[in-house]
Amino acid sequence: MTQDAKLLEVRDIGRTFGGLAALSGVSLTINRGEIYALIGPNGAGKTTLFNILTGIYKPDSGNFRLEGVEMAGKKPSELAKSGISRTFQNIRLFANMSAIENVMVGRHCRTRASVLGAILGNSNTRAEEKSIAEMAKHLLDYVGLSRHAHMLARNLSYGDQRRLEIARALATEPKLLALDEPAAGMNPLETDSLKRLLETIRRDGVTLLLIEHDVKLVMGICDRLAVLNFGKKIAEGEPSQVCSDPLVIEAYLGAS
Amino acid sequence: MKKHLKLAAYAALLLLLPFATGLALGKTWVRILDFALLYVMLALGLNIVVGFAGLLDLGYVAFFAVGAYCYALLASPHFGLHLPFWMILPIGAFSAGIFGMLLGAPTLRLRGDYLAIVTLGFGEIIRIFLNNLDTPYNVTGGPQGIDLIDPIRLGPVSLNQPPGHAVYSYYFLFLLFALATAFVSTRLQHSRIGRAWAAIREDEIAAEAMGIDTRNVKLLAFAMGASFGGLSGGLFAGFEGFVSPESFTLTESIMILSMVVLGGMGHIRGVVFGALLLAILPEALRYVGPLEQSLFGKIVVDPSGLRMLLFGFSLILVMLLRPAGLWPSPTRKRELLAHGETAKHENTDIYDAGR
Amino acid sequence: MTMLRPLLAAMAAILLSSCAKQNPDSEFVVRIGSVAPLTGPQSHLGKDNDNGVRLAADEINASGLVIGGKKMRVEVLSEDDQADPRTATIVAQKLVDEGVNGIVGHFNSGTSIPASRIYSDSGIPQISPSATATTYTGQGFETTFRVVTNDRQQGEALAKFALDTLHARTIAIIDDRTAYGQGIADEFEKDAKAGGAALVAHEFTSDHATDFTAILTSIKGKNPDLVFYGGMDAQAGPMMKQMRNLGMKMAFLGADGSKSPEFIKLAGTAAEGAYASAPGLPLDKMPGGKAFVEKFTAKYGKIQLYSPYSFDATMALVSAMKQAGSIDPARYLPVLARIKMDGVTGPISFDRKGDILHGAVTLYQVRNGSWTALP
Amino acid sequence: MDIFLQQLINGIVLGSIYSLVALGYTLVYGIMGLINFAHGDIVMVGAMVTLTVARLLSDSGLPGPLVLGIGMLTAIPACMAVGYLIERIAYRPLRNAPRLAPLITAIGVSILLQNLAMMIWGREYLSFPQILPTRTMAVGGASISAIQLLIVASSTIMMAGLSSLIRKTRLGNAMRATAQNPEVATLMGVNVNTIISITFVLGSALAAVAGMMVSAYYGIAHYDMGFILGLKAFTAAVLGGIGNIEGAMLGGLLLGIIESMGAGYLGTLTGGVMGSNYQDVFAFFVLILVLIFRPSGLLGERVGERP
Repeated sequence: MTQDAKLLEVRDIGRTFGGLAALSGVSLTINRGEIYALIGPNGAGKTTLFNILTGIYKPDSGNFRLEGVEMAGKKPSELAKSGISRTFQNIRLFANMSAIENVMVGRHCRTRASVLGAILGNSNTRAEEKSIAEMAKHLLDYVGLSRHAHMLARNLSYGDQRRLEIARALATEPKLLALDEPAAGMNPLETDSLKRLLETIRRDGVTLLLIEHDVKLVMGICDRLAVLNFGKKIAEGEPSQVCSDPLVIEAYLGAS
Repeated sequence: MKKHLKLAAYAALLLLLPFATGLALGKTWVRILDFALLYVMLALGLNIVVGFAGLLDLGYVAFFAVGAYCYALLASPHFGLHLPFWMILPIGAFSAGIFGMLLGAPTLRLRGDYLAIVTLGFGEIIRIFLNNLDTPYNVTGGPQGIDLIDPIRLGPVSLNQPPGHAVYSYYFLFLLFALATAFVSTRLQHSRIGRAWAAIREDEIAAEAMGIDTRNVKLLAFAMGASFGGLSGGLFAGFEGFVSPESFTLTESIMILSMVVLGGMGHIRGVVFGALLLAILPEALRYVGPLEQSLFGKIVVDPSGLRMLLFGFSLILVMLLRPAGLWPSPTRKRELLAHGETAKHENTDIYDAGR
Repeated sequence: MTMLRPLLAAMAAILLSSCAKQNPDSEFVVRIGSVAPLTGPQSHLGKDNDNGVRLAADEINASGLVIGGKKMRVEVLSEDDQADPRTATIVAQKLVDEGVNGIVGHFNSGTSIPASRIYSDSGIPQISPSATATTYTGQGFETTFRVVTNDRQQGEALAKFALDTLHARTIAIIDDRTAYGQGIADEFEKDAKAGGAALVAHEFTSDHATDFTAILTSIKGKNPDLVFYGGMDAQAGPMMKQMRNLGMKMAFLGADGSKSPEFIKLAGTAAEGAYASAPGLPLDKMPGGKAFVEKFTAKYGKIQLYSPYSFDATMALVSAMKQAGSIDPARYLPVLARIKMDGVTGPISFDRKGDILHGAVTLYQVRNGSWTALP
Repeated sequence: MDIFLQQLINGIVLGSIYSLVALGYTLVYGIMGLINFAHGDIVMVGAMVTLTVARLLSDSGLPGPLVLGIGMLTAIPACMAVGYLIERIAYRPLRNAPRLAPLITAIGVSILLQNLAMMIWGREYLSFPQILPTRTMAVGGASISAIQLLIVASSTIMMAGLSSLIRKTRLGNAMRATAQNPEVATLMGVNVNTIISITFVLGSALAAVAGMMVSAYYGIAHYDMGFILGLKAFTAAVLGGIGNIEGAMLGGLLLGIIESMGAGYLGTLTGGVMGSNYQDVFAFFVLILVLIFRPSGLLGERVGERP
């Protein structure tokens, strides 16, 4: 393990769809323990980059490393195992499993019980199962959902579903937690408590990457951010710096 | 204490059932019970694929066939091999599992409906091969099948002895296996693996993002389901003493699927109930023929047609009215009744490539 | 479980009523089980078999039956095996449960074989009127018999006809990959080859197929003197038609599965000149043929195929019982194995395996739209 | 050479039949994303109705083609009604249900249609009265009959007609919009329910024509004739690129030719190890290969997997 400050290094990522360049030459670095945000107008390539970092798309060019290990081209499940976990913009919970079961699924890649173990129910498996359940309970408590542990995910309120998705992602013990518009559709009250949750998560040692439209939330919470426009990175830095960048202002005004 | 009493009552019921049935209705019905237990195993196996993992398999009977032929080839005069059943059954289950993975591998990336067609085709392919592998070397006996298959023996005792009472001994053997299958199913469902299957059924992309290797987990579902099928195929061959490709048609696959759907996909008790119902009901329909004969003097509605009508209707009506089956599991019920996000119309670029 | 209750009640009611019927004088009743596919695609043939058994039973009862000094009555228990091997074992078990004294059936080889183990286990004699696969009697069971010539015997006769009468030197064979079609085709192939004919093609189809143009064209390219088809009429008819449409003028020979009025209907005008064999003598040449046809048609309409055989099988069972003076299978089985009697279809006696001795095979040709026996 | 030519003709005729049936699959799949398992059985209904009419009229002295025409005109509305009912009763209520549900009802409908047909028309193979001339023409040593030509011609015409219907008419526009995105189509004023019903009814009419052709050509009809035919046709549709009208035609022809050539030559090529006994397997092998290597089919662009 390097004690390098750099957690994720993205280099020269490019990706085209049917001849259209969605991303070209994007490079950025996320440091350990920070909250990093990715913003930009619609169609700027944020989601494409996000999907590449979580393994849904393969990049056409460029690569990215997590703790110095090459990650480009890996499957989503492998990325999750390596320590990149995510949430979805349009919540994708296992709707008909209970909240706690959702979180337990997140433990999959950190546990190892085999079919044989499951059938025999030996002491290792039982112990593991117990630890899965305990960890899941703990995480539900952590995001403030312990009251609803046995409710079906589909029956939770919108804000709670967002929290559950975060708890599920945390169950994979990520080094980098990638959140796709976590505040979308939330009222100010919910957004506020989300902000507190994200800060807690960061405090507990997880690096955060978020894509967000809510510029106010982003500016208020992130340590650094990058701005994408037309598939290119047009600015990167601390919120105050980026805010005053003329290119950024133009991109946002031009887009709206 | 109450739980123990209940358990004892169930055990007594299962132990006495064949004798009560034999006395009241004759050994025919004990034989029907025997087959019903085989169907319970088959339905539970298919339930792993369809109910747990949400993968529609229309060629499931192929695995039943693989198990049956394994037994037939390894314990009959056909090759002069006479291995004991405790060796053959695992071989049969294992081979069926391998076939399950072979089927699964090319279909992993496919959507549900493609998967259904491919599995259907796969079932037919297996049957056609069984039917034709008598040339150039006689491997499967071709359409003639394989006869004189050894009965199952426990040590020196053949279950076919004494001849008239085989149905009872097989009942207990099959019961044992069916209970084991149900037990294994239950354990699997409530394990890390079972949760992974459920996650895939619910949302494959989210499952993958949570670190579940969907490919392996799906293959595992195919393999597990198939090996249950192979196991019951082996038992079938030992019980019947004769196998031929005629026993492994698409109709059987559909019948097993109907059992799973009717009982309640993913709910073990429901599936067992569905299997028993659909294994026993058609036999009861057998009495409709003579009844019609005596009432109308002729067969008005062909009972075997009636049986298929029953399957057809049960598939449609259950899906329309009780999509979670007659005996649904509490969670699955809510899901299937629900309308919305899981089944967004996936748009298809249909007309013309050149638009 | 609540759904099952009315069902079980209904079943019990039916069972009780049937028990009530047979109880009073049960020791004076000879129960003959008659098994065939009474439903399903082969039901017309299965029904035909069943009617043969019923006609025999009626005749025996009308003339009075005395076995071992007691007046008796034959009762026929008909069962439907749906031509399905698994169902066959269930109905076999059912008949054994009901205490049948003998079995006439099953119709198909694929059902007769698995069922034979159950009858053999219970020591109940089984005579199939129509199962022709050699394996049926080759299992070593003492209780299995048949009154119809097997594939071996029929294949031999077919080959002899093809070589000696039709003078075919080059032969193409098609079979439908069913137990029946493949069985007869293989036996024919063996004997035809042994007789010196050259097999130029062996093609295959299925019992659901309707398009045979590809295999026929392939055969056309090899221009054999004769095309032999092992399979049923439903395929043979359209096949014949497509053959003629493709301009193939060689002779067409089928076995008993093709020799039906249905074949002529399906092939239309193309049927003219086709050959097929059938086990046994033609009805009008059978010793009791004329009388049988009259009686049968008066009661059940047209004879399909094997009803004379199921009639004879029933008669053979009952004669053996009469001679043994007992309806106990263990007592009359040895008598049945040695029986010598004249049936409608000819003399009935069995060889060591239970196959009919001196089974005749007759060849037919379609002439003026109907099957005509060749001398 | 004439044998090869004959096999090619056999393949094209068989393939045209597959194409005819495949058009129906592709049409319905294109709009609803549903494999209508019962489509093959609607073909069977078409065949049975035509056959019934033809039998009734066969002694009337009317010329053969006219009888066939009347049969077809009866079969088309009958099949349309069946198709409409199926869609209304078995599929529409499940439009928003999970994917598995309509697939399972589709299988149920297929079984139901077969068994109802069996009860109405019986279990026997029914022979189609010989009302068309059986005269054949010789083309370079191979023979081809009038009905074979008719089959090839009509499947081409149907494909062309369907293709221009979808490209050029208002209805076609609405269908394309529905296929693209039913919600947006609704916003644009398209009545999605009506469009889906029309699609179904249209597909069923095509099935009726296919049924008429098949039964007249082979001279035979049977209650379970539709299932295998449907499977093969579905394979053809997937091969060509499901949802693509021209693809259905191409896939059908290819599959027909593959089957004919396979049955005709595989035995010789493999020295008798594999021959025409595997004829029914070819389609499934083709299907599996296509799905592995080119899930979008030959003419399709979309990848046939979940996004």
